Amino acid sequence: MTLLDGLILLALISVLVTMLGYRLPVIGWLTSALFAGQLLVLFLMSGLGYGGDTIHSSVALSIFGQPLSWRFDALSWFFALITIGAALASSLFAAGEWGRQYRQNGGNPGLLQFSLALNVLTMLILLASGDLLALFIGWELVSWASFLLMAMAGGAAFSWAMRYITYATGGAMAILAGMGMVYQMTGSLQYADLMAVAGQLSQAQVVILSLLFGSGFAIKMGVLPFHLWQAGAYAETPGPGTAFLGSISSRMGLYGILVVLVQLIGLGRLIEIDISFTWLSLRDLLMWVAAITIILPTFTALRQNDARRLLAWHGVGQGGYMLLGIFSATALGSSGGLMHVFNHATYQAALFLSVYAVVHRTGTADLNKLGGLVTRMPLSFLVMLVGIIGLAGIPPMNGFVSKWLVYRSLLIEGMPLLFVASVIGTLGTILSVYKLIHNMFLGQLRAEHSEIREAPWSMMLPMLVLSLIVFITGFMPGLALDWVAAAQAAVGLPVLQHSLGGVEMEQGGLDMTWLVAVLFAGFGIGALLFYSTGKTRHVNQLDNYAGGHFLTADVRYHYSDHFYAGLMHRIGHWYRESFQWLESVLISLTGFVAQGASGFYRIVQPALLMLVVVVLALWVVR
Amino acid sequence: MMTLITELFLMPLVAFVIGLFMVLMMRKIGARLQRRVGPPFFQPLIDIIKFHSKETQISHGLIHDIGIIMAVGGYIAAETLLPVPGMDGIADKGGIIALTYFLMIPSLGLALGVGQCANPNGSIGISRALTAMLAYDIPFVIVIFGVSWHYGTTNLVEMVNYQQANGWGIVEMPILALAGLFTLQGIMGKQPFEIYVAPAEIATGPMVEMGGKYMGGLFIMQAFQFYTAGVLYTTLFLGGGENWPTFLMKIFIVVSIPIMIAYMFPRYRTEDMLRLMWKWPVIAGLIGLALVMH
Amino acid sequence: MSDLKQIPVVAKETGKERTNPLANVFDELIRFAQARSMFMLHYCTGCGAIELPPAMTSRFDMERLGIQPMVTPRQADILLITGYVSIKTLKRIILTYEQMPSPKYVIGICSCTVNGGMYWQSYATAKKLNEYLPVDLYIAGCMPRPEAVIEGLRLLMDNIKSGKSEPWKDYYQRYDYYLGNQQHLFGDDWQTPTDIIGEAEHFGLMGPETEGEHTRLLQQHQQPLEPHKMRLK
Amino acid sequence: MNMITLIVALPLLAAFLLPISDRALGSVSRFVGPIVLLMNIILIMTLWQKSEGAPFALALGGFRPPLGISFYVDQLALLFALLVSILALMLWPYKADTNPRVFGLMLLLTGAASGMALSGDLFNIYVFFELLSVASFGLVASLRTGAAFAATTRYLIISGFGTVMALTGVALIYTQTGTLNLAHLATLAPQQLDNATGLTAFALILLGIGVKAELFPVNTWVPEVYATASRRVSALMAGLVSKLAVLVIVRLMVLIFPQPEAMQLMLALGVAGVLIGELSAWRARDFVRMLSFSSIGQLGLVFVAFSIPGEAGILAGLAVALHHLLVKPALFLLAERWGGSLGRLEGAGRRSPLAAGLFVLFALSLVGVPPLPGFWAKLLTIVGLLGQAAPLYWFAAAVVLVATVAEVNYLFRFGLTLFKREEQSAQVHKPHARIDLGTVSVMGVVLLTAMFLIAPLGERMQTIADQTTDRGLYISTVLGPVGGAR
Repeated sequence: MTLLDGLILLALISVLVTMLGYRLPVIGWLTSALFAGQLLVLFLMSGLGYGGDTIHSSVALSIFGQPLSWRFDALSWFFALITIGAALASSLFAAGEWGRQYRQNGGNPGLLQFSLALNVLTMLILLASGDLLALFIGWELVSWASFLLMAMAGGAAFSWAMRYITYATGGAMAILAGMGMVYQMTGSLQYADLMAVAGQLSQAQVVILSLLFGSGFAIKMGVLPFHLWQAGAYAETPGPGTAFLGSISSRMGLYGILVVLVQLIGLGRLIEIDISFTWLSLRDLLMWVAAITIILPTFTALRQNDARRLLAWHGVGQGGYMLLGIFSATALGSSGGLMHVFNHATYQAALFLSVYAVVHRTGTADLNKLGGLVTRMPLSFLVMLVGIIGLAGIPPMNGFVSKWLVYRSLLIEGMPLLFVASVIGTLGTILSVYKLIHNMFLGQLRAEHSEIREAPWSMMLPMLVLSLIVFITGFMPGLALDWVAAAQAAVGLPVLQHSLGGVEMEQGGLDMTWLVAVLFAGFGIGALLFYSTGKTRHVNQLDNYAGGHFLTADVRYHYSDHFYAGLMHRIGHWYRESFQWLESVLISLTGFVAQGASGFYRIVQPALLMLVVVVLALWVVR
Repeated sequence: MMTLITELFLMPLVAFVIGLFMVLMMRKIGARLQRRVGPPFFQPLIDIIKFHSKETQISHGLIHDIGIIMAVGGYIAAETLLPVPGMDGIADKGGIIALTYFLMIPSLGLALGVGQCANPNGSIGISRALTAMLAYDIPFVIVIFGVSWHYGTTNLVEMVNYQQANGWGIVEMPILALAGLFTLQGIMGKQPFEIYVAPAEIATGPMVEMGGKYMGGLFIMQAFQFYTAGVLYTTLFLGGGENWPTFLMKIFIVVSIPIMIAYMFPRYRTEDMLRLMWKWPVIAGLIGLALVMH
Repeated sequence: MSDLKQIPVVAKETGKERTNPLANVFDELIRFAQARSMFMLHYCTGCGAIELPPAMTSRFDMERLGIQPMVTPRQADILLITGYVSIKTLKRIILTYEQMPSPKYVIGICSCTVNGGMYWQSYATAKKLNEYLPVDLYIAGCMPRPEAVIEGLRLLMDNIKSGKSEPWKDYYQRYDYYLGNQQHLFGDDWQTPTDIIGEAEHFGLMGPETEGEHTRLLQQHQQPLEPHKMRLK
Repeated sequence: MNMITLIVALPLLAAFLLPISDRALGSVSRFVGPIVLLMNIILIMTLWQKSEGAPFALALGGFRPPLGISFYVDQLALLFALLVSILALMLWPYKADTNPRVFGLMLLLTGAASGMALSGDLFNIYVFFELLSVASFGLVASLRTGAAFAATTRYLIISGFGTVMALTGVALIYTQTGTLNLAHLATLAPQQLDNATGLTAFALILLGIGVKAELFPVNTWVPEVYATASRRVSALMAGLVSKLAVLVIVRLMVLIFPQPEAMQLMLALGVAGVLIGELSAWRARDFVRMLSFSSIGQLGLVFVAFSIPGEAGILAGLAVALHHLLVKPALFLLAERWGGSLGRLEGAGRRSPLAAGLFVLFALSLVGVPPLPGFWAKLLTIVGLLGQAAPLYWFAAAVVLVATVAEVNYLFRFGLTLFKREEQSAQVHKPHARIDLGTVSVMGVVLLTAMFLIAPLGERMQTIADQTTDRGLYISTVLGPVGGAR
């Protein structure tokens, strides 16, 4: 039995324990402990993260003549680390008071823990897959496990989960078709065989394969034009589930893309293929898709009035950076893309958890019904602040480092428009996250929230740890870049030479350790200046300038709705909801055809039909 | 090492002093354009001292304080990323991209502080300021891309070296320089792009609840802001700092241009600013970029 | 109480006696800065406002004295009240004044602020501004010309420099008196969102007459306006 | 080996005797059927063990083929004969108030079905097919409601036409070759049936027998019949009867009509079936109708899978057919209590979680979620389809994949409806009968067992597929080595 077997066995045990003991009041703690155990096993395997040898599972099957095998390499380990970490944070968040309140409100925290454990198990199986068949099996398992998590809340979650699973099945079917083609080309579903023939495939074959696999995996990431399901489906999941899904679930699609498009087919093949009537290669096209995936969802997020939706839409948009980085196929860019997976998981989980901490206390995530909570939930505010700085990609948090790597590689590669597109995404993110933190934590505290308390420590702990990670990996990105470099080596991408502080390059590198140290020194001097002069007195929020108007507690003196009015004057009419329209047209068309199809069974006269059938059959046979 | 630490302390200090002169220059230029005498020589400093010597000051909470600390501290840190004659600081550790994002920290800090004030005028101001950032940063990053591509580096020190060896950037990429100048107007937040302040409408927006040392901090920040804008543009296009006299001349000239334009204009609405910024400087930037990259 | 000498002077606490010889220089510098950088909030209630633009613009140019217009009380040092003060307006003026950071100065321009001027017989006009606010300076006239305004500002400047212009402390130290007059005008349930007594306590500006019968009346019906302190529990 | 005739004879005999003996035996007659079926099962098992998987032929009455009537018993035939008995036993109308005539009809159906599986002679097949039809008419109408009669009438008319067409096809073959023994036909086919006439005959037989197999254009009876018949009968029809019809067609294709045109005709009809069936099911707002349409779509998939040339096709088809044979009856049994429009089923699953859980299990398998067996069936089909060069196959693969999306959508739309929190819903559904739920649970256990044993099962199916596609073996087994040598 190898360590990998041990890991998956432990994950399986977690699933069984949560399945059998879902009624236990301590199930949350138990699950957290089990996740911690999985994390421990993963640390025992940590040699992988620093360039160690692949660990194979001792389980191997052969079904219908197809060998199935499982193994862990550096990439799998990297993703597994994020997966289990996110699950541990979510599970811990749900274990204590959150779970109790959830149960009081008619929810089933045990089921949530079970879904989390199941998701982790399926993801580990996916990450461990050693051939295409195992990959597909893992993929489908992950899809359906996420479906369970998304649907478990009931109500509106059902329709979103339905939407998700419809898209996901479409994606899975595209992958299945791709697998069928691979089988037809190579006579096997082994990675090695596909890699061996990848060089000889015709261009048309490469295009079809990349589109099938690419779109199949991209659906899980919510890449345009398959993005409509994600935000709603994630937002409707019960709190910690959202954090888990938002931080890692959709990245499984990225894992698939990394394995199939990058490792097996090779980006080099994609770069060779030119698309007729354009200047683009297939790789460039995919990069543009990634860039549009950054922009449109980010600006959709800007319009959301629900904190959960807003963050979920950003999750879609951030996926674009990862793709953009990885498709750049350079050491810098791909390390940026890969590191962004880690970074995004950490800050997104922190953000979702802090939003749910607020929801836990106030009962709403509506950005127009909150405000001023910083005095009541300062730690949650701190977590969200760290999170939004990370999400917006501003130093000193880790999100900046990965985005910097992506920008830098675009700069070196000479892709100005993509560079601008990615910066536009970042700017949109800054706007949107400020709205988030302002409408929730800043501004006027509502009278009904004046007695609110900070979230309990069981919820604070994972949030604080996550935000600490966000900061530390921003301060010393080398910690995470080690793993990223190992993952790069595992999928055959050029490996990034890095230092603890970032990247040293002659043409302009990055040393976060210095930058952050100087930044905090600057803050220190600023604080010194500030606190050495003049005493201040903290006043009530109603002691405020209102043109001489007397503010009273019953008057709402707060700006939240239609936050970027000026911007929306300009770009508001650019939101055409074309994709929504396209989706509804597709549904209507299908409905129309289906109407005809079922009409066949309603109106056909049996005798006449048979006559027609006979005549037609004979005519065809002729 | 010691030199570096000395530089790290000296650079913000120099920036502050020069920034104060720039503020004075702005007010003087404004006064002269309006045929007034204008403020006395030490007026910017006196204002700051006055604000810091207020005896009763109100705070709206810890974040209000931290906002000002971040605004000032962030700029103090950012100044060490800008090479000046004889001092490179940590310019080689960040480069232009890091600097661009570094410059958002003070704004973010200010935005947080303003948010805690619980005054909708402030929030509106921030919303407009962020929108303005979205407006001018798009042409700005085009310029940054073109410049970095042209010099083959993001390291500001290298850029300066390149220009001192091969001639100024403004000669080699005049159109990008023009676009850069245009965006400078936005970056400095002067008229016609100061709808986010709009004193008569939203009572100076972000500054509405800022009194005493809070406002004093913002005055300091303004000095830094002018300095940063001038040095950045000079480093990108005007050959950076060879020696102090020419360097000072260059940065004061750079800053004076937007200021002179500013005092001749009323302000644009946010949406008009967006349209303007997304049209002309972007077109110019793209043309310049095409010329640089062709 | 229009005569400043009648105002009882609060003896400075002896413990705070400065021993550092540079301290006086420092104080001088601060007073100089305060005198040479006066940001004013002009509360334009009446016709006097029309004389301010010339004072600010190229003809007289206040800025060469370091005087600038500002728009919110938080940023301002001088409250310029330029005309008659109706009861309704007075409430806003008081609030605005209380929101300004000290040291702060009040200048009443035009006769109306001195004694009601031509609105003497009006039932809705507050006649003597210094009953409700500690006025530093009146600039009389109907209306005073810009030269007079500038002259008044210069006088204030000199007062500040020499440390004589401290009526803002009077507002804290004799708050009961001002509040009484305000209550007389606005009724017993008068209160502003600001908390003057708390402020005086916080900054050590309490005087013997800070609290009295009127402040007790205020405290009876005042809704507590405690600041929202950050708390973890 | 002659015991094999008993498999057919015993149920038939019991079926004819039962209505007569009913009065005399009283309630005992209710146990006759299950006992006969159990005997059948044991019989087949022992036979299988004895034959060790090797095929053997049996000439009835001692007339040697090609003259006499012959049975051909290979693993495929045995498998289906076994499944007939097992499924009939599972879906036996155990309800106390069942009309004894139904028992007779059930046994008749079983006997005829077993006969169809085992027959090695086209005419015999036709006869058993007719018998099967008659039995199914009776069963479908056994509820005796007006709607049931109307549906049966429709079914009758279409079936009648189908019979005529099949008979015409058989006649065409006979006129062309002068024989109806499959083995003999197999030897003659390459010379005499590889032409337009042969193809016509195939088309006619395909459509004729296809009526039972829910083949695309001749399946208009399906939704109404399944909606009106009792659920057990529907389950039997959808699960079993259709598969036997498919089995016959497959036998014919392997032995007599291996032309690509024949394959493609079947493929085209199968694709149309998938598309129309799944889309109609997507639109259906009633659980039973949804299942009926889904069944049409699934049968289309079976045809698509079987139309892949060679062993891969047989393997894939077999996998899909067996899987459907297990899943669809289970779903129909669940529909026993979950009739009516979807909206009225809100929260039904919360009251009977076991039933809802089973539904989810079967639905997951039906849409092909790995590692459930349905996935392997779908995988084999897709890989097989994409392995073909003809564009029609690729199109078929695309259709199957797209149809899967629709399938997921409608199945889980229903599945989630079951779990909705009902709001003072007046619709209190009766819980499932214990016997129904028990049967479905057993099926669920079988499904899960199959999931774990998929590797050995796959090997077993591979050997069956090998055997089935081996024409030479068939000919030599039936006609002896001499007759087989061409």
